Amino acid sequence: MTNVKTTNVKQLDKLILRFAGDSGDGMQLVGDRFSIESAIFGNDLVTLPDYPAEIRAPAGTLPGVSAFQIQIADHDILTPGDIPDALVAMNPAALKANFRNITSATTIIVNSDSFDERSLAKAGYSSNPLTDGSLAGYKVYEVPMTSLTVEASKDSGAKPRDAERAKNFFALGLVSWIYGRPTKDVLDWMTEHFASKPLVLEVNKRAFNAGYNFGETAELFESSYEIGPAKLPPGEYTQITGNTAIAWGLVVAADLSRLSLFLGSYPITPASDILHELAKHKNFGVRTFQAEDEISAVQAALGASFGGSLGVTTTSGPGLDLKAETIGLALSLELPLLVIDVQRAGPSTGMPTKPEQSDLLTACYGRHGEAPLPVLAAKTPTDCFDVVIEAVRIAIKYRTPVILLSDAYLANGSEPWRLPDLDGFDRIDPGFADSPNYEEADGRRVLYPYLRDADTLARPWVLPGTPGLEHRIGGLEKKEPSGEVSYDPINHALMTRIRRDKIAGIARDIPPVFVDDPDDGVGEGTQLLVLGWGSTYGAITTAAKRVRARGKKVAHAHLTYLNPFPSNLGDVLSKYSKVIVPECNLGQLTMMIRAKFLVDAHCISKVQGQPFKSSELERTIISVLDGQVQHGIDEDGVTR
Amino acid sequence: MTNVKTTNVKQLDKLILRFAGDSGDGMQLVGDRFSIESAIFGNDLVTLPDYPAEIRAPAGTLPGVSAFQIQIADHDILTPGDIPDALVAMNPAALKANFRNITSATTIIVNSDSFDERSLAKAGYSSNPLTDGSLAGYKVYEVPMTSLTVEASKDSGAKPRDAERAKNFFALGLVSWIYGRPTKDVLDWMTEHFASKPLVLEVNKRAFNAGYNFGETAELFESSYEIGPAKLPPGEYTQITGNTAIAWGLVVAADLSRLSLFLGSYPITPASDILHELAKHKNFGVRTFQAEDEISAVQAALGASFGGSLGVTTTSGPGLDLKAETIGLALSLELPLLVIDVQRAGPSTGMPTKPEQSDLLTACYGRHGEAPLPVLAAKTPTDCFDVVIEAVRIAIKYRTPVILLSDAYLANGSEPWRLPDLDGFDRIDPGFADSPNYEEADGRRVLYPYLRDADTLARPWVLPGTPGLEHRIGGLEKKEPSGEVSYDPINHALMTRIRRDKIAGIARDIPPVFVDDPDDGVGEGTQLLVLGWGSTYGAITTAAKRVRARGKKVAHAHLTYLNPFPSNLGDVLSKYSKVIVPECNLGQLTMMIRAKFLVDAHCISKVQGQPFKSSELERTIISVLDGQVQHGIDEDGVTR
Amino acid sequence: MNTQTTRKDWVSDQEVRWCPGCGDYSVLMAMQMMLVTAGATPENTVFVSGIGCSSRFPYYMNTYGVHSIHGRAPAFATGLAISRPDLDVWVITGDGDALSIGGNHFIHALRRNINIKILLFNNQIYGLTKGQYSPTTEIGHITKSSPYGSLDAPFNPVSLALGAQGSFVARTHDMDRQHMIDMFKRAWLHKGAAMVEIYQNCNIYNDGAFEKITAKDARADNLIPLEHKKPIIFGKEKELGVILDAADGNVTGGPSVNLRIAKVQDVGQDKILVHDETREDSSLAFALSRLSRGVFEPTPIGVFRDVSTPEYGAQVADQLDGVKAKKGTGTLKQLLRSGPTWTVD
Amino acid sequence: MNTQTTRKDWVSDQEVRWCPGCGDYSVLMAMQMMLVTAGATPENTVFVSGIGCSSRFPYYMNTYGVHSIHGRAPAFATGLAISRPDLDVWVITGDGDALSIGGNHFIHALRRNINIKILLFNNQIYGLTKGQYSPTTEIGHITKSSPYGSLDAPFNPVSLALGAQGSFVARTHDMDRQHMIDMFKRAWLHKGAAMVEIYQNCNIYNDGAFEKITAKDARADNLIPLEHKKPIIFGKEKELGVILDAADGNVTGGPSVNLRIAKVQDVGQDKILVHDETREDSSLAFALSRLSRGVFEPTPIGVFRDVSTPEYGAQVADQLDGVKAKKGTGTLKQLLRSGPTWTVD
Ligand SMILES: Cc1ncc(C[n+]2csc(CCOP(=O)(O)OP(=O)(O)O)c2C)c(N)n1
Ligand SMILES: Cc1ncc(C[n+]2csc(CCOP(=O)(O)OP(=O)(O)O)c2C)c(N)n1
Ligand code: SF4
Ligand code: SF4
Ligand SMILES: [Mg+2]
Ligand SMILES: [Mg+2]
Repeated sequence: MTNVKTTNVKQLDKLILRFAGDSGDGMQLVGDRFSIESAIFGNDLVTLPDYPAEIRAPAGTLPGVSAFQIQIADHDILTPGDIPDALVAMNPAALKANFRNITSATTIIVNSDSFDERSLAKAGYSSNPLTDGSLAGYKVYEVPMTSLTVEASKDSGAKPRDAERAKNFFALGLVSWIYGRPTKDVLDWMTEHFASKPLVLEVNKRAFNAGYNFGETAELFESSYEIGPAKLPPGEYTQITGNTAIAWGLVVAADLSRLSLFLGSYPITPASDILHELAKHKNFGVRTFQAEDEISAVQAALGASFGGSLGVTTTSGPGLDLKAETIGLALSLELPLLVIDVQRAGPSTGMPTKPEQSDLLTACYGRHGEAPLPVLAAKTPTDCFDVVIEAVRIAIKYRTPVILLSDAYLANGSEPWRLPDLDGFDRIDPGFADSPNYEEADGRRVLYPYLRDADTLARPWVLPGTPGLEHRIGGLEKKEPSGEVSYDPINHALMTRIRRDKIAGIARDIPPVFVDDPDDGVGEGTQLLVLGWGSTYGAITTAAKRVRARGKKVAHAHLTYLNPFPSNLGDVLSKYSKVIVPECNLGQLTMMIRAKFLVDAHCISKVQGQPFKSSELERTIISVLDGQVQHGIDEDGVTR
Repeated sequence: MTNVKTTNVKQLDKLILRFAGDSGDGMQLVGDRFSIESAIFGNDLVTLPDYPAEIRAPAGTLPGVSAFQIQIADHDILTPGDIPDALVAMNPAALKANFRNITSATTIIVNSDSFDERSLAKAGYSSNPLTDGSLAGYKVYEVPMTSLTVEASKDSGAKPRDAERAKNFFALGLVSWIYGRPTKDVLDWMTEHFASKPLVLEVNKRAFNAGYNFGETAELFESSYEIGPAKLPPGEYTQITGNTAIAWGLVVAADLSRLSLFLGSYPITPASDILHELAKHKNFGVRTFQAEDEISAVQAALGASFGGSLGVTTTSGPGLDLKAETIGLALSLELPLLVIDVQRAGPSTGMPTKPEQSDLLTACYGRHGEAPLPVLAAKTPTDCFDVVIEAVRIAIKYRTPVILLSDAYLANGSEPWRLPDLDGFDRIDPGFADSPNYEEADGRRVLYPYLRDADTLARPWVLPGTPGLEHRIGGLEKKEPSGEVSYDPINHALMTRIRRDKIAGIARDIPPVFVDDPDDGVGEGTQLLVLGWGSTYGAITTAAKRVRARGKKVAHAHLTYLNPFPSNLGDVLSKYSKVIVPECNLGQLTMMIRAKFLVDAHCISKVQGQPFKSSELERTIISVLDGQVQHGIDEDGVTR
Repeated sequence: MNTQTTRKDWVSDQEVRWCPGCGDYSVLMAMQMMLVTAGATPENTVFVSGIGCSSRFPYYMNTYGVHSIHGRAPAFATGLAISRPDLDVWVITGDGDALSIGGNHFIHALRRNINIKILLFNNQIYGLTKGQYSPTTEIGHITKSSPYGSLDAPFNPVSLALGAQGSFVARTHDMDRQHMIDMFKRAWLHKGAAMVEIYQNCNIYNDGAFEKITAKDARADNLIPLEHKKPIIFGKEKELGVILDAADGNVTGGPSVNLRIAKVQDVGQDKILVHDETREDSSLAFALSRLSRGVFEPTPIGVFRDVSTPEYGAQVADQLDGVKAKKGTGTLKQLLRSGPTWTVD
Repeated sequence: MNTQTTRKDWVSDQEVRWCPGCGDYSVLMAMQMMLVTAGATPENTVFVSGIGCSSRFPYYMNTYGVHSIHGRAPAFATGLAISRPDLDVWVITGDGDALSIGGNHFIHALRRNINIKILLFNNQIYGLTKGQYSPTTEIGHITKSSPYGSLDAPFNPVSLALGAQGSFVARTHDMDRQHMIDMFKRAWLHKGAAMVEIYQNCNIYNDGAFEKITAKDARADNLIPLEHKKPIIFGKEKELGVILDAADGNVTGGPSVNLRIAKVQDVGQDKILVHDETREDSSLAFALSRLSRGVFEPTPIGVFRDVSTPEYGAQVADQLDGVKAKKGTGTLKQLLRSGPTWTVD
């Protein structure tokens, strides 16, 4: 099957496509395939899986709907897009659940076979939206996908009930035709993936081809579309999710530091995939330990660090709570440790598969006592790779636990990634102590485990097994610099300040925050700074671009380092008369900024378990520039 | 023995006395007795026990020193005093460990028998301070307490080694004579306390009397002293520590709300005594459950709350970390729960017996997700009683977990307490739901567990066992107002804001913060506000009084409510050009104030595991008023 | 509500959201049926669960219910049961929830003999988090988190519960509704902590885990029913039985001493061990739990142990009453005067 | 340091801060003596502890040491032992530390057979927090937190460890240095998880807790020494022994079936059970742990179980090697190309 177009072909610069169906319908699978097709075709793209917490909620119900959104473009993009250009709805529930996300500009492609009375009722429709006029004004394509799929499988030997399950590939074939995707890679992948199940392979292939051909021949579609390849920097690319990027970054960081990687983890959505990915790479010497709980996971990682490994633990909010006491121990022991928190919507169990940025304050302050540590956040799926390496560098250099924040959006979202030149990364030197560092009054040379490097304030890291450097450390307060237990009041004050200063001093070792402000110094200068952190990066950048395209001025700065802040942040803030901070929480970075810099920063809040849309931010920025009261997206959403 | 004075008797308005000896020397015991003597005599007083974490560290060493400081006065006082007027040192280590706390104005009374070579060496003295001139300028009384005690026990039948152990009572007898204390109560208490051990009783009595008589007859002391009774409000008094006040407050709060009290707790210093005290009161129907860990303790308390009891859990820092996840569940379930954190010096195990105020931020923010809850702090040992009742009121009225912060200083410190008129307390109405609260479209009357009171936003609390109100709640996000599980984005945003607004709304239900500013509006008005919270109350109040006595103006406001803040706090802050915040941490309230009010508040920090001295604060306030750079006490302490 | 209930009275209005074919459905059904026959009342029944597929159970019961957090249900239930001895408190938990993160609360609830009934849905996998190995997964199992086979020796929940001194310990499976009903009823009747392990099929992530022993045609030869006061025999022809090997006089050491399976005809009917659930000494119950090395060879089901020992909540109540009787009910006036007092005029 | 050490080599420069008379001193001494005779090396030895009086132990050993947080030492040690199979990793813990807050890590470390040696200092009390009852305190004990007597049934650490499938389980006491040395040595030699319960006197908060069985003149009649391949006999005249009651043919039920103590002369020497530590089936070891109801009647000490099963850390290492052998050592180049890649020119 070649890519011959018999219909009118229109060029698009981008496409936002949303697949939606039942949890069991395989939407994530076809979304992934569509991404790969497009990536290999050369588009830039960003994906956003959006699935329920239940494994298979009852078929046909709203809670059971699983969706996958993807934006592909012929240019550099940073978000999965706001309003889908096309929605594929495999059943009434999928249509209903996603109706809030679309406008009349959205093309709707439905599996019309599934709009029977029972399914409509399950989705909570009292009448059929395809016929009751409620879709008037929408462009709707009704395609009997189930029956066409079954039809295609005739004589294949598959039972109709089994054949039906291939309807997601029918849908994929259809949209592949509509949007001019190459099909070879899908078919190759199928051949490999279903090699052991020839009948399934056959049925899926037939369904895919049937869908493709249906588009070609049905004369239902006025036109098909083409989205040309993006002009990306030359190089070798792969597609990667944030979770995979973290896993790979860890393997690379271990290599850069010549340490063994030890992951102690307890499964939790949306962090588990990091464990799964690392467990695959045993031939890299990676030890993954699935612990009995999060406390054991982080303790084991800390134990491994004590033994000279790169100790890492991965989790999400509820697990982070449980690790608090051990993180406090780690910073008292002053050992390297990396704690990765893939944030999800809270509080408590909350909405486990949905993203949120609401663990920032607990990452910074969620331990008893004065217990500061570095906190970093990744801003895109691919950025996870770089940030995790940076987090490891800091942990090792400063002998400290580091918290790295990701979230469900980065974790599961994917984008093309140009494979980095690994020689470009600096080695990370663990600098293990190999000899005593102190001479006692009586001339004995001994190890003082808390005698620090004058510059970094880091203490020696000693490999157990090294003769003559035996020492004992613990969570009780320690005498500076010998490390013995001490309850001396002045010593405690001193140690408390040293621990603070050590972390604060990292500000000297990190890059200044970059401000994206093309209008800096132009005319009256820019008045408004949008300050972001973490996964809002794509939406803010896109929104700022659009605002500027309207001839207005706005600056954007994005923080990777949440503690300590980059040393130029105060200066940056002082240059703008207005600062707004979009966050998927109720204003956590906002609070930290206000406290530290006494700047009247305002939070643009969205707490819906959904990332910001760039259009939302565009609207907000415009209204702030227009002098209107800024408010969060939620207020918007709730009241309209 | 009557209180006849043969020497010169001087009147004092106050006395600061410090007993110091080995952990095994019974210093806490005689400190307690001296307090009771003085309380019953009518003095106002405040005590400060100061003991090591080890049960019995090696005899004679510095880490083994246990001390007890008390201030008694003929007027209203609020702190155990700064620099002791008299130090009783039972051995060289006690002298050495406390030397930093005294000046040449301090009278030193030593047990000279203990200054032998071995003990001096153990304490780290290279020569005998009693003879090497290092105490020149100090008034030192050398009393051979051990030998006089043994002497006194002659013919009693006690072995000298056993008799020796009564030397603490010798010391008590001696200071009782010097400071004109009535002796009857001590002797009565002994008779009761040692009733079952007649020989011990005899030896202790003889030692006490010997000490008393030694003072009377030795002509060693130029004068004895009298500290007259304080003019306290009339009423019946007892002496009480903060931990006991919390325990009793809980029993009273349970009574006021007609609920059964359920304490789930896991032992931890310095909170354990609340468990011990409540365990005694089973005849009040108090259920104490010693759980396997802190997680189980708070879960059990929450389970009891679900069952309609007053669920309470008590802990200290490391335990608070462990409770974080459950506290998040409690606020998602919206059930009453009281979490009491008796703060100690951190991070990690830190200095377990020493006070600190460093759990404020984790109390406010130490949970994943947006998880706000009310936080209160007690300011004096007796205030613990009132605040715990208030915390219970809020927890019940708003169906929310509440965190109450105390600390090791309040927990173990004691002061006289006028027994309150219990009729003066308002009843607390749990207001259990007794019928459905919602009518479905089909006319069925049902319970919506998240249908809220319009005013408080509190949801119904239902007693299991009530027919027809069966319902299910959990940690997943809930649909407003039915309480069903919901992953709807807009609903999550709504619920998140409702949870926030419910807690924020408590500001309408709490008193405005009081400002102690006698010079408000006088002349140019007061420029400097000292803002405090928790156990710094006594030291700040005393310091402010002294500053004013010097003719300078200073205002003092003290926060009981840390979240939400009293509604007038912003106004109060705006009235002063300078705000300083003394805290036993690195600036936790300071940060919250700066973030919320954009006020350039500065922290006066002391992180020594020791409460502020009023003299330290007096000095600091003066230097701030004099326009000098303010800095924390630690910097002072470390550099001098 | 004190009248007889029907199953409908126990069914909540929430749509059940387990995967089609999940073993959890049959457990739910068995529980609802049991509660009807037992004469329990919805308003006095509370289901407390942790997190996991199985832990969604409370939503589907028209009783009081709490879906708490991962692993902590026994602790929550402990507070509830101690403070409300009038309620029937059930704990719903999975193999991960109960034995991984919640292992400590599990053993402590059993040790203390808290009056809660723990239903442990053992599917030998983490269902809700999409298929990692659990503390009961067999060695070598390939899962998402053990792509090269898991190395961890699995717990035997019955052995662990007996090691923790559980006063009631039983096992059943999701393919036999009547057996489940019987076990749940027995748990319900027991005063104190009861633990029922349920072999439950997760058809998505660990399908057929128990098939070798619970499939219709495998049962007779692979399930060893334990029945009080009855000889422990099984097999299609009841031809196999459990014997105490030492009965042959072999007490001089060697690995074979203790329980083993023998042909009845080889050893004689009178050598077959007669089951006694009520033995105070849990050693034989423990030995029965060690009889099978996993769910691939003959495995006992039924009540391993059911001994009557004082229930914790009742003892707490007794202690309160005892102290009240001795000291009189406390009054606040007394409380505030526990220490020395004095009067200032 | 590969030369023979002396005790001094194992003594750190820290002053020991236990109460005078505390049983911990003798454990410390026994450990130091054992390490000398065993030929261990300080630099390859790590002591990891939790929180409690006993957990101060690492400070006093001139080895690597970590005084971690309450209850979590086995988890810390697990990470250390898995990543550093070359080290001797000891866990020092108390009855509260190991069995109360740390119960879960304790049972999981045993189940997984992590190569750590757990010394459980059981003084049946919380020492460091000044005397509350612990999970091993006898029922009815009056403590700070149980002024009217504790209600909680105590764990038997040996039973619990066996329920968790510990591959090495032993018991000793602080009054018998040589026995301690023997047990520590055995633990040291064992590959995998070893648990040694030490009855330890806390002379401040629970003085004499074990006196009834460990006092010099009580031992012969109240300690039942378990020795491999030897008949289990004790008593001043070796007149008592442990028999398997079923050996008398009593298998028809009733509470008396199983182990019990009998007079040797009544039953005959040949009926006395011969101890076998190496039985794969832990049932008899478990039965031995249930023989005494508490430390007031004859109680077995010694090695209950010592079976050789694969050690976790070694298996992890083997799996890494296996995958490397099969797939080749991973290179970063390969890693980044795990998924489909394409080239943009
Ligand atoms: C503190 C915490 N850690 C991890 C999780 C993620 N989690 C939810 S359920 C579960 C395991 C479920 O397994 P199991 O208890 O066997 O229940 P099943 O789903 O198999 O019924 C895990 C790890 C969580 N919700 N909370
Ligand atoms: C998280 C936490 N909870 C509680 C404590 C307080 N704590 C310290 S040691 C201890 C118990 C000690 O008992 P055990 O383990 O038996 O040791 P022992 O002192 O008797 O040797 C407790 C409850 C703590 N340090 N950390
Ligand atoms: S994943 Fe498994 S256990 Fe969970 S609902 Fe589906 S079939 Fe049942
Ligand atoms: S309190 Fe007990 S266990 Fe702790 S050191 Fe003292 S005697 Fe030993
Ligand atoms: Mg499971
Ligand atoms: Mg103990």
